[in-house]
Amino acid sequence: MSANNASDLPKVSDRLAYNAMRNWKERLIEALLLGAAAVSVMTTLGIVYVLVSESIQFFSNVSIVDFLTDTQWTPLFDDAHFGIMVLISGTLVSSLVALLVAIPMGTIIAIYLSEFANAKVREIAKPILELLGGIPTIVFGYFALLVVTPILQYIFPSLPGFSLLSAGLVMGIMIVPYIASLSEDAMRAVPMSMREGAYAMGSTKLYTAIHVVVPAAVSGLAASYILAISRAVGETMILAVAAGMQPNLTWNPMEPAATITSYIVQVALGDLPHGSIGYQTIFAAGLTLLLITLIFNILGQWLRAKYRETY
Amino acid sequence: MQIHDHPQLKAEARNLNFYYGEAKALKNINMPIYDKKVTALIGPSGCGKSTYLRSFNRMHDLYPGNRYEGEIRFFPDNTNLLSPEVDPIEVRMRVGMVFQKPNPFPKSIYENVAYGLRVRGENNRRVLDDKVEQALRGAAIWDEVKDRLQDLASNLSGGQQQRLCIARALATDPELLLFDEPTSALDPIATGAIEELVHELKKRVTILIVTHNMQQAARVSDYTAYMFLGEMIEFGKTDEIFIKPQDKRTEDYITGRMG
Amino acid sequence: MQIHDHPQLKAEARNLNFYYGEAKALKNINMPIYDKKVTALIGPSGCGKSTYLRSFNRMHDLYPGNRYEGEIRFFPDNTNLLSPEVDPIEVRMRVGMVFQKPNPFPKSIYENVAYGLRVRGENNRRVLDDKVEQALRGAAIWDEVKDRLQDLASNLSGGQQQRLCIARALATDPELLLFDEPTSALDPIATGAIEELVHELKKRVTILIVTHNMQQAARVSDYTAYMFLGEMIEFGKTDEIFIKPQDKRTEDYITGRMG
Amino acid sequence: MQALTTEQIRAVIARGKLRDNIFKAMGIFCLALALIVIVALVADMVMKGSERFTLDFFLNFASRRATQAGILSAWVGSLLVMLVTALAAVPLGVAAGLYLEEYAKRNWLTNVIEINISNLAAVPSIVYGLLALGIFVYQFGFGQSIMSAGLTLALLILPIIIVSTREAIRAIPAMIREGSMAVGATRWQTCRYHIVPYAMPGILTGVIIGLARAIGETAPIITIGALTFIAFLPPAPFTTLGDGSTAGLFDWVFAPFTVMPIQIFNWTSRPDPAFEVNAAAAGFVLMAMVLSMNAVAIWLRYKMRKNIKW
Amino acid sequence: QIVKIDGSSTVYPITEAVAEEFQKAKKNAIKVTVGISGTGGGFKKFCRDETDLSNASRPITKKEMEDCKAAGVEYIEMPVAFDALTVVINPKNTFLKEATVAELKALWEPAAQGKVMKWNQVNPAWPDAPVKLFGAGADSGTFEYFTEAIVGKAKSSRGDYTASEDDNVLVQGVSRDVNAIGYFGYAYYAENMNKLKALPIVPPKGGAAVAPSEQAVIKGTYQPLSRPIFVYVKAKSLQKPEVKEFVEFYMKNAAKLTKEVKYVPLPDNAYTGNLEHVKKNKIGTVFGGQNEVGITIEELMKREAKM
Ligand SMILES: Nc1ncnc2c1ncn2[C@@H]1O[C@H](COP(=O)(O)OP(=O)(O)OP(=O)(O)O)[C@@H](O)[C@H]1O
Ligand SMILES: Nc1ncnc2c1ncn2[C@@H]1O[C@H](COP(=O)(O)OP(=O)(O)OP(=O)(O)O)[C@@H](O)[C@H]1O
Ligand SMILES: [Mg+2]
Ligand SMILES: [Mg+2]
Ligand SMILES: O=P([O-])([O-])[O-]
Repeated sequence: MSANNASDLPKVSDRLAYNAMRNWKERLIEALLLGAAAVSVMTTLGIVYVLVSESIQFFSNVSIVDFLTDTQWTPLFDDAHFGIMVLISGTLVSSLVALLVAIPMGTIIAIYLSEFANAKVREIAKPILELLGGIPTIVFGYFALLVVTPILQYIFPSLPGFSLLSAGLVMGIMIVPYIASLSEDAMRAVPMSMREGAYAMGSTKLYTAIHVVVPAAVSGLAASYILAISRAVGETMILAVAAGMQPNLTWNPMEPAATITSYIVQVALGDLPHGSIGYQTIFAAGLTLLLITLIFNILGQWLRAKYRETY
Repeated sequence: MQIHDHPQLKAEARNLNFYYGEAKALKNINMPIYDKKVTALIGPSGCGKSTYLRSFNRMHDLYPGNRYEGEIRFFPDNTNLLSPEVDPIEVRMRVGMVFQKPNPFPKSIYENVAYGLRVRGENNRRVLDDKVEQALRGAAIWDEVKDRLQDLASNLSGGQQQRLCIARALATDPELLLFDEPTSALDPIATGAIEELVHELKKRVTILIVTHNMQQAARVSDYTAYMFLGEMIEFGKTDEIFIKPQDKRTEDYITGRMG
Repeated sequence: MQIHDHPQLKAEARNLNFYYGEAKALKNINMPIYDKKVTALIGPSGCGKSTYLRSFNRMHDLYPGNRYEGEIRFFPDNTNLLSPEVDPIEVRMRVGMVFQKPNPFPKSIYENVAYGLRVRGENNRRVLDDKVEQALRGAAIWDEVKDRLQDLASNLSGGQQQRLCIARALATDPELLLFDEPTSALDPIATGAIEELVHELKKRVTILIVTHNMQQAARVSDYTAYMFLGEMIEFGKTDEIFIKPQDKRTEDYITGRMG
Repeated sequence: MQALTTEQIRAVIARGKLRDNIFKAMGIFCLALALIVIVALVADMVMKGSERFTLDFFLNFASRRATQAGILSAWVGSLLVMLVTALAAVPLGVAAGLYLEEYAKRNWLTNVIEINISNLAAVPSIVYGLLALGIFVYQFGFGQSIMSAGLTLALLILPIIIVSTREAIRAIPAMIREGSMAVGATRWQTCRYHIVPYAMPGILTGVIIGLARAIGETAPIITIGALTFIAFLPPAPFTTLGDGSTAGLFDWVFAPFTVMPIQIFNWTSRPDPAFEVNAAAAGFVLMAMVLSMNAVAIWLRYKMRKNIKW
Repeated sequence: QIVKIDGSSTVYPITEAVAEEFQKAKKNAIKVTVGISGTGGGFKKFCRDETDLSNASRPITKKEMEDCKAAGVEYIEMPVAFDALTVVINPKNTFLKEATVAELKALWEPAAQGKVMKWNQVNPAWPDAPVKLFGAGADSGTFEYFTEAIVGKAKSSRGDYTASEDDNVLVQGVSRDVNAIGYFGYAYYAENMNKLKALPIVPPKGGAAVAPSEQAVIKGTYQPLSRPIFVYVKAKSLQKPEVKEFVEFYMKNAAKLTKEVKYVPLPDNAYTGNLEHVKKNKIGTVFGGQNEVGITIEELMKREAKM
């Protein structure tokens, strides 16, 4: 067996050398695909640019301290106040209500479909459920206002005609398929061997689902929750119609309130002269929302990385 | 098929047939499992070894379309494990299983072993601590993990994971323990440790083990059954089967002329 | 390690090391592959057989973090396959591979076999028809599938699928063919068919085959290499290795005292 | 160690099964609740809008008289906008998914892109409208056209398509990839012949969910300037226009338009309650459009899945 | 030949009706498009030279005038109808028969926020019941006009009320709560008389309370809540025959169509006056960038004539 020596330095035969043409083509394609992936980054940059450039003008008129600490939000009123906490509270409360509906309900449905229901029920129920995501949100808004609110008022007579509760509940229903569908996918991707191990120990279905399948699918569940949170925080029309559009610093879901998104849509489609400070508020509000969701997402990514299971 | 005279029965297959939907995977199997002995199942790939093994803890019930015919008598109760009146969960509580690929739960080492006890409603920390240690010792892995019981089980090496799965099965004191090719994914050293363990265990438990490795069957088992295309071709004391098989097909297989 | 004198070289591993990230999986391997011969790789699970085999067609390049050291000389080019100047795609065009589990593409039988040619830019229907037939004949499956070339490959039985994968590899006229436990998922009959095929093929192609089955190695190979824990322990003519292994570890493995 | 007695075991099992059954009931309840909401919404729209389900409703333009008002420009507009959206979002999303799964190395940059994509999913749709107004309408000079609207919605649903593409690609076993590369295919050939076709069912699901979201969007489209009253259709290719010239193949892309949700939005905010009937009927038509897109996709997916086994 | 119109949602129904009839009359030879992006959004496009006409529920502002000037856009202002902002209450409400501007001010002024929560705080004759307020969103012309007319200062309002861009949402709110009071455009009241009651307003100058109606607006007695609404026509566009034709058609048919969509038409001479301005190319606004309240048709006509 000959050792490496100077005489047979790496010498590449023609038949094994790189094919320049093919190599070039591959790189071009890779560059094109990278370009496609970059579109989403550029979209973000574009959004950040749009929001920041107008927000800079806004913050040259309104101090950032006021923006963060004032407890009133009346930017379009004669006596203008710019306390974003008012809108943040509405956004968080309505999202929380929605998620308190959507996460348990979606997760229960996902577990039920993946671990309990037979294949037929699953194959029929899933697409129908997914239809919920395709209903125009304005329809949901009126559903909340005209159907859900009266029902709720029957239960809580003190509930006003517009409330975060009613809008949040309906938003929760709307988000259910996001969680149910994606979580169900994640649970079904848990290898059967894991379940077999649990059943072989004598566990029941529910015990297996909760103690083995859910922990194993936790990263997929987290992904679906993150998407659901995103959707809840970004939802607009349901809140614009049913939550009352009242800038109201409250943590009580039984009250009407405005959210960042409903404020943005109201102003963007309204009567204000563009370029006025009132108009600029929507960019400052939008930027705030972007930062809030960014924090959620980084947190979520970190949690997912932490709990990602290897099996 | 040939039966010799032997000790007490733990279980017995009687005219057992099994169907995956339309496909018949087990054909009229009759076979005894003796108490506190190791019985090895050998045979070429696809002959039905796993299918047979998984009938003993009603694992096939998990999938739709599977069908049993015949009986598996279980002693001392003398009940038919496959009877629809028998609760598969109860069966699984008395029959443990270790799979070909180690499948620890995505939990800590401790919780993996305690799992079966929790399923049985045991939540007393002292009792759990005790039983977990016993089981880990029994599976010859205690020394390796005693300082990291709260670590994730998935961080263990393959061989350790497999021993952990054995500990998990042991913790609940099963009467019959099923092993489905427990060492096929393992390196020689881990394999050796597990074979030794099987030797230890048979003092307390009845063991049924599937292996594709004749040498392993010869080393660990008291009885050996040879299966072929869903049929039980031959069953007997391991020494006898390996030294003078009665059936031509068994002989071909053992001497490597086939499979 | 001991080398006998032999025919022409097709390839030769020289001081080959391989790392999965930090983990060293192959340790300084030196081994010749002789032209138009069958060389079997045996050894216990996890010893690095697949890792070694997959170095020959640069399969490890597909995953990040893998690293080669040393050389695999390929003849008649006398080029180091692992050199960064070598295009792995050109390598794979000349070195075919058949995997442990048959992995036909979810396309028609015809398209599965024609794929390698299409990848090379061949789209002439006449040429494709010819080569597909040749390859399917070469893989001894033509008669079984000639009337259903447009059927989905996944509807074939396991043994047929494996032969189809061999046809897929043959269609591009590889000079070296790598088999990674091609029969471990197959029943005895399908196994027999494939072993016969390997015999046929070596008239035209050099073959390197991994198997966990000593009997199979003995039946099909001209040369055998025994690996253990990432090292090449022994290499030689198959008859010699099986009859009088030089290394104690080889002997233990072959006689079933280990693994 | 003393084993539990048979009685004890049976008691434990009985308790476990009781919990199983309670959970099962909860599962059925939750599922039923969600399904009831859908059924209620659909039934409500059908009942309210039933008197408008005539051919005229589909063939008339908007009108101040509720009974004569129709959705012709709206449904044509929605379909065309969806066409542009799909043509832009699907290739882009699939290409981005391919890049991230098959080409990109795992490093901080891919992490940033990943966070970025899920963050985009939370941006309120109207902000996309504001972005598009600046970029597509003015910067690129597409004006207030089908093109601008289609591209805006394409950006909006891009995250959904990218995520579903990636999930679908991840489900393809490594052995398929290896099988392809082993005969000497390049990475791109492997993607083109295998990865994309086999991921198609999953990609389709994403496309459907995405288009369902896009077809119901109002706010961003209003921002970029969709019309509410438009009593003519975009020029069909090669037809003769009013001034005697002939429309080009792609003239419709730059035509003014309206879409279904805008028509619905407008009708729900009209003073005359008679328009509520129109809104309900149009809402049902919109859902039927979503459903038929879904049905086509479920069918396609079913057909494709049958042929993809490993 | 497309006539492009955009702007206010308030004016939209009128312009839509005109556009519909115009296209019919022209047998579709001329195309008209109408968008809704709000008065502000409409002016933005108008002053970017993108539209021919802009619907507006308030006069053009100073800022918008500058924008238009910068882009060289000149325009002719045309009032096309009157809207009567209507204060509505629940039909089951028995205690409210009429209200003075002062009472409404007490209810809506910023100082009332969080304080005036019961009816009897405004007027002791009214019951000790909670007040539920509904009103236009702070970004709308309606809000601006209402606050200026009632509170005395534009955009000066309490903030704790249910606001909506979509007036039907307000209709729902008021119709479901006995203690509710709200305001919006007359058309929404006119179409929902069975669910709502209009509150007669005592004019600031004194006299009997007046409920909103076509007659009252035309006579100028419904004060101070009637306001004119406008279209702005780009001077340059009028050189295009189709736009000119459309504007002529608009003014000829406005009276009839305005009534049909439940707004109050202007007297005929207002429409002929608008056409007169076209002829004489009288560009600019009579409001000087300021909104004004309580202006009657007569005053408006006078001012237009002076231009
Ligand atoms: N879920 C299933 N559905 C249908 N057929 C099955 C299924 N599982 C196994 N089979 C078939 O039943 C037969 C017996 O399979 P089994 O898994 O019991 O074989 P085995 O002896 O354990 O083989 P191996 O040594 O490869 O594990 C085989 O022909 C197999 O293809
Ligand atoms: N992708 C990987 N990353 C890290 N380690 C790996 C990887 N693949 C294999 N190994 C390790 O490398 C060693 C050699 O593995 P290899 O698959 O080559 O074994 P083998 O001889 O083919 O075994 P078998 O007979 O079970 O197929 C093993 O210890 C294995 O755990
Ligand atoms: Mg098996
Ligand atoms: Mg291997
Ligand atoms: O749309 P508006 O400008 O009339 O509120």
